[in-house]
Amino acid sequence: MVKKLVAIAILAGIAFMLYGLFASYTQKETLPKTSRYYAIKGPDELGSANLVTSVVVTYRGLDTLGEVTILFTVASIIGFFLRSRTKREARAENPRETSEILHTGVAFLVPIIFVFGAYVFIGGHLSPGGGFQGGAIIASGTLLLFLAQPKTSGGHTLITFVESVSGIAYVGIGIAGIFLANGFLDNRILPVGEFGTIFSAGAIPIIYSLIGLKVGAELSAILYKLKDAKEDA
Amino acid sequence: MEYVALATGLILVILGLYGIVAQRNIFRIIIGFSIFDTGLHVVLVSIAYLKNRTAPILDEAVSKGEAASKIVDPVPQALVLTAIVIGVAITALMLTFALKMYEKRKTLDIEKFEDLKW
Amino acid sequence: MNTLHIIGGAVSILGALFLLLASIGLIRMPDVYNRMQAGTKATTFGTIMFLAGIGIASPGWIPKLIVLVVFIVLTNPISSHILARAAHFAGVPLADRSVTDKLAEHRQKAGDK
Amino acid sequence: MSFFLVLTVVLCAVMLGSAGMALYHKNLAATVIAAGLVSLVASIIYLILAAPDVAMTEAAIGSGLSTVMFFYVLKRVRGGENG
Repeated sequence: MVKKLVAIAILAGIAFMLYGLFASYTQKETLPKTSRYYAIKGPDELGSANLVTSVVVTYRGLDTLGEVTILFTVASIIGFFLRSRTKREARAENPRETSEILHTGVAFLVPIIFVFGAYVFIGGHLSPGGGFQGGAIIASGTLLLFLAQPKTSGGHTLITFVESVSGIAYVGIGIAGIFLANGFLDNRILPVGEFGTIFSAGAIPIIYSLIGLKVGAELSAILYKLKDAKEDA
Repeated sequence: MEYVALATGLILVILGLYGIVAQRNIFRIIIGFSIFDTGLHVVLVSIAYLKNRTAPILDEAVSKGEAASKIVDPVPQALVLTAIVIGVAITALMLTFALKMYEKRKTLDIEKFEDLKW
Repeated sequence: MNTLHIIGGAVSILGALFLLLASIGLIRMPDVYNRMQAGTKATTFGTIMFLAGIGIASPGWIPKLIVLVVFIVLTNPISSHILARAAHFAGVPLADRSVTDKLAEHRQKAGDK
Repeated sequence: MSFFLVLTVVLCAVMLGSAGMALYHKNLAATVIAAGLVSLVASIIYLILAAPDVAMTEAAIGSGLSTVMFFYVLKRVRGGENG
């Protein structure tokens, strides 16, 4: 009881502070200095029509690298804590058979979902979308496969392969930026190209595709490990 | 409009915090954390919004020259983009720990885990 | 506001009406399976009609809308089929007024419990 | 303009209601679904606030993948929910 009262008192304090923030908030009329620089210089410097993409991939590219690293660390820790069942155990389990309709539908849908995910992250510099969204869509496709075939426990090798290759290629492109352009993760190692076409914005489509593959593989790996976790009795 | 969203985000933050400190079930604490997360994202996005402006994507409607006076702030949006992915990773981590704790004690009540109490 | 806009708007409103009917059906129907049926058939048709209205109003979007319709036609019946099947296997009873249960007959024949 | 204001108010009300449900409903599966609903409605609000990138991410991750993660774990901890 006392504990609950203390908790409510602390929350009331936090709520009061947040109310203060809300009451004193006034909307800006113009963009802040940094954002105005990105908005004015960004399209000419980087050639990307989607400014969020240019901020995520190039101006704040190092943050994105750190974020992908965090995802990798989380996937590793989850793999460390949850032991997967072996293939024999998977076969010994007898889940309910999935229906014919689901099998056919999944075989038809999963390729379309993967293609859509690839479309989302390749067009990330022109339209809304990008590596994180496309990666999440690809992970949803993998999840659909997992749900339709509960017995299989394959595919882990492929997921690990995609994860490591895309991670290495991402860092490699970043280092190429030091030698061929102005700094780490600079996208101008390729020509900036004509504004608003698919082959523009230098290396941004390549970097975002790699991020997309990486994020998709990490999220799939997390889902895979949570699905196949074995109880140690 | 953006004020309504801002207020909702702040209330969601408080609701999520209340869920974290007041619930006893670890699973419900994680759900409270995820609501807290969503509230923070709503707050950041509504701070990025400027009146009568469009999304930070240049096309036929917004040309290169007038971008600075027609688009909303892209930087907080980029922050939220990464924050969502980090948030789901952290949620997965917490769920894993909850699963391990459940396997150890066969309960999810936070009061039953007294190892570090004095 | 030209003729195409008005026709498209009318078609869209008709589609929205079907969605409203679907939501009424969700409340009115007696058991899970009937609700699922109301919530799938009417929403599939209503959504397609809604998108058709948008396509009439702005013809430039038609390719994207076709992709959307294909996705909806593929996913909506499959997901509701799986939900109904899962409910049946979880032992959700049918309403008193239902007359036939083919899946139960099939499962009995297959020797499944 | 006022249309979007009304829409925002309604969506925010739905969000707060489902957040309350996520914290207080007795059934754990219902709380997971309500938490997913909060994310889904939040993604529509991002779209209104001119952030389509964020809306896509939230719709795919917040209401899709994290809900499934919750359910995978919930399946394993059945029986411990009340203790």
